[in-house]
Amino acid sequence: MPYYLDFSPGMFLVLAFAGYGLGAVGALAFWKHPRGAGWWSFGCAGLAAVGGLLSALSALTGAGRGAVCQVELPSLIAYIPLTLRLDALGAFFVLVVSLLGVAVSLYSLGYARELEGRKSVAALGAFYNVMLAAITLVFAAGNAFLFLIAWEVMALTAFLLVSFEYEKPETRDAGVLFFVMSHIGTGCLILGFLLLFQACGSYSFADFHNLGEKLPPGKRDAVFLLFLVGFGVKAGLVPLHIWLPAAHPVAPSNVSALMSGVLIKTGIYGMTRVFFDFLGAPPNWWGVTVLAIGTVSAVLGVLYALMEHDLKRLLAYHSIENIGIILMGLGAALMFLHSGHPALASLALLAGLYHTMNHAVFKALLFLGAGAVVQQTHTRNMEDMGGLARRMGWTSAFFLVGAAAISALPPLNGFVSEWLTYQSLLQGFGTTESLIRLMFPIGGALLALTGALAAACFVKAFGITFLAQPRGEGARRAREASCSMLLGQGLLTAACVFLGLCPILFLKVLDPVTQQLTGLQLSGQLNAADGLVLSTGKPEAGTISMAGVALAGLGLLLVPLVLWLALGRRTKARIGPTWDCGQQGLTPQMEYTATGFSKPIRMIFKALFRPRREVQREYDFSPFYATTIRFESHVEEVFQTRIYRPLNRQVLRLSRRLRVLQAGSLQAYLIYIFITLVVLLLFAL
Amino acid sequence: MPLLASLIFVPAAAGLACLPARSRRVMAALGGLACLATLALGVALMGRVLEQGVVTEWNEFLCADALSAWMVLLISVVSLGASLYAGRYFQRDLEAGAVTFGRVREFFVLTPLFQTGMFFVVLANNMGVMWFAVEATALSSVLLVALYNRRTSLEAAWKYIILGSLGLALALLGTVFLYAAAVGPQAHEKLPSFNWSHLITEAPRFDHGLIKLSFVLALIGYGAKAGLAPMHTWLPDAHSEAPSPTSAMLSGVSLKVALYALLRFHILTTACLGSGFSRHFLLGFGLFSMLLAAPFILVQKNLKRMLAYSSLEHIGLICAGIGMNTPVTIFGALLHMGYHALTKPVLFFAAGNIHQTFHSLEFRVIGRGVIKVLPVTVLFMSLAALAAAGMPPFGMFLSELTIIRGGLEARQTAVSILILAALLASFCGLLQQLSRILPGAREPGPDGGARRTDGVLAMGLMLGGLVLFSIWLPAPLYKLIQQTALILEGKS
Amino acid sequence: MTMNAPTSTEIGAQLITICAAGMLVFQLLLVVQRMLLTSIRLFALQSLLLAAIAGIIGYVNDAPHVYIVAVLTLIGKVLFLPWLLDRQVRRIGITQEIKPLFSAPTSMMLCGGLTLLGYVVARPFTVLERLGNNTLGVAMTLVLTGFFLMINCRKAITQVLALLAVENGVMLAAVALTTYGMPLVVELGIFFDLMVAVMVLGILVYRIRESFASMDTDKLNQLKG
Amino acid sequence: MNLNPIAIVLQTVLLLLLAPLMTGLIRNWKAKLQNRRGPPFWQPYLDLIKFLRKDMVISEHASWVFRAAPCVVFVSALLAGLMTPMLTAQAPLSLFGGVLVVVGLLALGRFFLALGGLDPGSAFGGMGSSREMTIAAIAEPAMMMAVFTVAIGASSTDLSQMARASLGPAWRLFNPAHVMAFVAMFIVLLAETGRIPVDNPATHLELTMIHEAMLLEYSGRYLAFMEWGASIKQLVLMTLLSNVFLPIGIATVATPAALALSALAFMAKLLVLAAAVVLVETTNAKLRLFRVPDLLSAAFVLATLALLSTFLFR
Repeated sequence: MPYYLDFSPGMFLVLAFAGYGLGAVGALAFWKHPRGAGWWSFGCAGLAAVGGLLSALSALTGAGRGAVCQVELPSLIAYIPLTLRLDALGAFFVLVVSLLGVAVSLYSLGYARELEGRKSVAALGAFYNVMLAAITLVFAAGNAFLFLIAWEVMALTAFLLVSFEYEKPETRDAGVLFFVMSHIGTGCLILGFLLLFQACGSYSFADFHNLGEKLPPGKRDAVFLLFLVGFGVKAGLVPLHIWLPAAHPVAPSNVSALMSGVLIKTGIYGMTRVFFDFLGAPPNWWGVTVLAIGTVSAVLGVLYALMEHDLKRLLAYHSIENIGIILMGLGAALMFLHSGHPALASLALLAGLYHTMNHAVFKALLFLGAGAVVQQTHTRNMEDMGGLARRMGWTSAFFLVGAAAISALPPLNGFVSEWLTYQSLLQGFGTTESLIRLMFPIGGALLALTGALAAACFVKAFGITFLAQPRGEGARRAREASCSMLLGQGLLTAACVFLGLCPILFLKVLDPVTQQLTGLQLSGQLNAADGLVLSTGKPEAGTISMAGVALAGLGLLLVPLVLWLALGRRTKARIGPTWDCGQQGLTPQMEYTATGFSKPIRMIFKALFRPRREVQREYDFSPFYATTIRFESHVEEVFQTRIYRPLNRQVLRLSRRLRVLQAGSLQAYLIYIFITLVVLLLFAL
Repeated sequence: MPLLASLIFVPAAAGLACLPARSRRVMAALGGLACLATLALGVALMGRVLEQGVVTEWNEFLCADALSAWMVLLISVVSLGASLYAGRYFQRDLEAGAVTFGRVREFFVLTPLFQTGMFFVVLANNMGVMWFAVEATALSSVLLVALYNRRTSLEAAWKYIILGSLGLALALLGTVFLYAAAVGPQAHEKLPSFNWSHLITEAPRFDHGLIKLSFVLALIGYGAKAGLAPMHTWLPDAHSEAPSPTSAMLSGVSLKVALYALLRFHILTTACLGSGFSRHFLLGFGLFSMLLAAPFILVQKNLKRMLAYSSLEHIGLICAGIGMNTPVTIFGALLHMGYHALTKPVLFFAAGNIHQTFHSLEFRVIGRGVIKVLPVTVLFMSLAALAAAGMPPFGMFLSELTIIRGGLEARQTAVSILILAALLASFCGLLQQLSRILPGAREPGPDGGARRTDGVLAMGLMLGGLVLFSIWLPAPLYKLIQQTALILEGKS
Repeated sequence: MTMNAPTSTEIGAQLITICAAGMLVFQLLLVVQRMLLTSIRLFALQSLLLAAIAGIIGYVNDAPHVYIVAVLTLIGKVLFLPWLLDRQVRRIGITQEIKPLFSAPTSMMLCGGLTLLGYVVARPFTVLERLGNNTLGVAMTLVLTGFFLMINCRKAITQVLALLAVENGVMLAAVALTTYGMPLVVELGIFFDLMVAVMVLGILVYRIRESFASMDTDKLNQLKG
Repeated sequence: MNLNPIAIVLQTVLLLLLAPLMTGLIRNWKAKLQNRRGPPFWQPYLDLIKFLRKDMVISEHASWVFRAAPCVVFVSALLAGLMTPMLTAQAPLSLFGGVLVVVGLLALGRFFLALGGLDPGSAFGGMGSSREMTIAAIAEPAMMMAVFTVAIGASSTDLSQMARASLGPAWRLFNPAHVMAFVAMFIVLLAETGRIPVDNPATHLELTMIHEAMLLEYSGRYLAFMEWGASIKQLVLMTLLSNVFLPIGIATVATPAALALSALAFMAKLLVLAAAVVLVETTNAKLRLFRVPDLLSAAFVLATLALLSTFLFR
């Protein structure tokens, strides 16, 4: 299909790539003018993202929805066709990335101002554009070659962006860890794709469709595992997640937002693509594995998040949690496909994809908020923050919406997708007679645990960061973020609310995706009453209407209003000091800390965290009147200390041992050759 | 115009013309011009080969087919880069008093001779002549390795010459056996010719036992020169101690030229035996080299040695790719040869700048934050390192993928997985090591050492070429590589 | 062997066998020898035998260009190189190889094994030999033991000598396996290469002695890992 | 849309009025059981009116979150109440959400309650928030499991539907699954409403209070809304227990007779539940904070057993 000015998804997509390209090149052209570089690159990125948005929306809605849009770009290397192929699944993910692209680019316009003179805005802008383009290309690639190239370019730019503040050793290590893990994942992907290629002799995704049925079972399982690991690394599944909490926090915050929002979603995209599109009818254990890993990731992710007092690390751990929740949906969908319940599978898939969108929106929102906070306070340590709600009112409000959404509180979007997940798990209980079905309610219970812990975590994150008195100088001096930064956050906040209140509208957009993957369109069935009430397909099985809840809540505000008018109209509010037990006023040191806040959880899950604490007191007369107390508390990251570090040590030790081979002695070298010679001579006889 | 002869004479003349030269500038200019000329000749040769298939001159003494033409292109490109870089490099060395003018002249005389030797290797029709051309490259390069006359460089040179000469003695024995195999049991008269063009037509009639022996000896002999493990032990020493332009030449093409000689034996052996005898050896040694290189990269303490091990890795990959012996893998391996030739010199040039600025190649001594002192160098180095590690959009990603893909296509799954694993491991090593020195905070040091723009031309040219050919493989080049692959498959 | 071979061929064959055996003997002596000057003489004698073999082949086969090889060997390996090495050794003033890797008895035993290996490798091809019996075996043995000599000794000069001994083995294989020797251009190339190689080695030995005040290659072990 | 405005208003009023009554009753009975006179059971009404009329002192460190919290707590509890069936099986707002939304709304209230506790910057508030969120987090799986048991039986998460489905022949109410789920849910009720083995609603002892600690800085009408919200939440949870796990007598049709019967049954069940709470509160001591997980995990195990028994003892 040619890509003239026909207002097709393909045209918008090509325009989007052109926009990102212009943004990247232009940013470099403005190397010496950071202001110009910022405006140009983020402006271009924003416009290009709008192009991507249009492309995705026109592919998913309107007359030709669900049609596969294919664009052949001219390729300069004979054996690599540059095929863009936007089907419904790809278009949905392009929608995710483009939506975030618009908001984050808007935010970056203001965010980059602060970097001027300190870091190269041009480099940031250029890499930012390339990363967005690469992520979009990952979703729009039509063959494995192009996909892998886009995948690696994405990893590369993400690495460069993570290493943006390369002066800090922490950043450097995080970048390397990210890149190494990512590359190992890519290795698995390469192998997986090549195994698929081996089976059909083509790289085209169109030819991979349902290819799994032609593979022998053993190989098919191998492909499944390879892709699970390969995409799992990028998605941050436990235990492949260790790069994520290291890398996301150190990147510039707009990049963190994109990384947590969409970069890790490329893993979800890949799994959905491969498991549902390529591999055909799944055996039961695939779904069980995915569901189990998802559940474990969700619980462990949120537990580790609770232990963090680095605001951005905390958010990064929450990404692991949410990826787990998404995978619970996907895993359940796989299990339903196996047991022959396509409608349920579609529901579970919808839950997963909906949560993908939601997580992208609220996590980006939270990272943008955290970015604004970090920019003002110059620290990521929550223990030095506080009191920001009074200083950064809008940012705190936006962050609060994000926090409520990620904690799955009604009436926001996080609740809707988790509700869908619960529903699919509940209904899944009846799909099979085997004991495996216990996984569904247990998964649901753990999902509830996850949600409640997430709420605890965000009470901590919001409460310690934004409420009470400032604990540090940076927080004391904080000012409201700039206008464009607020606009970017506001856009995402609006998206959070919209996705919560009007799920049916969004589910309509998802229809072509489920049509493609399971052959069913659900939005009609899920629509219970005029588009505002969402059901699970059977209205008697439960309905929700977040719009209704919100409206009813607003209506019920009448009750306090009436009570106030009736009884307390003449009351006055006086500002006074907080009760300080008769001391000389409260100081910030007396406030509850983030570490203190999560201590009960730390003690309850002692077995997992293996907390260590060191207390040193110095006192003059009595140990009860210490002059100084130093308190240190550590939580062990089990996967690092028990798996990765020993592994790393072993590899290094083995490598050092091998160095003996090259000990500098010419005699030894001659002996190597001599032995080779003798062996080969005997061999050649 | 006698293309082949000029290819040999132009650099030789440039080298000899440097003998009486008094000025470094003049010598550098001469070298550069000669390289430009050979590059032009190489391109012309490519056209001629594509047109005629085989080009011969001097009564078939010189002969070039697609494989030779491909090698000629690589040699000229890397030499051009090295000569562009060498001028300023030695100026800095002279300023720092690291070398005397006599030594610099030695470099500018020997490098073109080294180049001549390599051209001779790939253009010689006679297998015996090819042998002594390889020996000539070894002898000219060993003095280059010893140029700094430091203790360590003498040690490296000594190891290089001893292991190299011994290897070449074995290769000579292999050549002798090849001759004997060609003569066969019946003939009592002289072999009509020991020329490649003759041998390849007669190959199926060779004595099987002798050709096997001959290949094995050539494998060890030329393999030692090509740096295949376990004969590679000289390689990190020589690469790390030589002046950076020489390191670039050694790693960029010299290894491949030796491999070329080995491949000629491989083709003959395969043509004679018609079985996988030689390819399995290539595959085995290639894989072994790759797997051995990875841990050494991971715990290496010296920048240039690490780069040398990376070369070992790449040579291993090329060898394994050819050893897998499917059209796709051979194509990938040849492509990889080209991309590696464009990439590795950039790394060595950057390492040269770093060496001259920090007066050491030890990671520990260099410390972190090189980017603050040499931003441009670090930019090029990072890009080249990413390319060498196999990241897209650089071409090595494609060539590596092609090789693995070919392997899987031909059901050599285990081998492909091993290759992939080794590549992953070396990627991790390279990234981990370079991240120790390149990023980080540091105060810009005192003046001296490389300036910001030093070597930009050479590095930019090579890297630009890499990027260009990564995204655009011109049709003639593509055809040339395909024809070369056909030769290696034994189907030409 | 043709049935109606002229007598000169048979005589030639026997002479060649004897000379080859002599070369082997000199090689073994070289392995156990510690005095550098003696080693150089032994090498000269071995080369002389090689030249003789080349001469005999030239005569028997009436191949004038093999004479050239013989003459070149005579001039280069019997006269020039020994003189050059001799001068080096005298200049440096070290005359003894110290503590080789293996003791003399072990060396001899290992060399015996290598001889066996050489013959095993050469056995399938003895039918191909034009003149002499088992010359190819001797050649292989020379290569292998030369290699062993290189491993065994630690002085730079001895290593050069070992390299040359390996080269002798290769040349012997060349004349043993081919009626007329290699093409002349190859032979000439090899010869000049050898000369240049020894020159380069000489330069290096000189420089090493300058820097290290020794020609003990054990000291060359700074480059590791 | 089957939204009945009259039902909504009626149930709102019922919730508002009944909630302080339950709190007062429990307090009064508890005092009686402890041989004290105790406040009269209508004391909470008087308190609320008093609070509403009083001036407020607001902490100087507090932000807008502090002011928003009482409204959110109050409204979310009311909303949750409107989704639970009280007198008729058909809850007024059941279209807007079932048990999951109720749980979500309670979580929303708790979220803001905890934030309100943190905002003034007092250490007590922080401590209370921390403990409240912790206990809620570990109570949540047990609650969800218990809910699932009933929901799976009814194959619906709609509370009205669940009540109707449980409303079968009387013997089905006493199947082991429901009994165990009921007990689990009762433990969760104790935890969620801050009752004795978990929290002591009567104490203002600094280190043991949880819920009270968060309210420490609230005064005047904000305190009224907070307290009222807490009462409503307690009522909602008790209603859940009585009407979903034990829906005897609930009206399935809106005839006056059925409604009257339903009201009687509902009150009776609430009183029994309140009595049970009082009994537990007087006979037990408060658990140490780190022992609470044991209790709640027992609830979780019970709920899991309940679920297992739905298909093991069929």
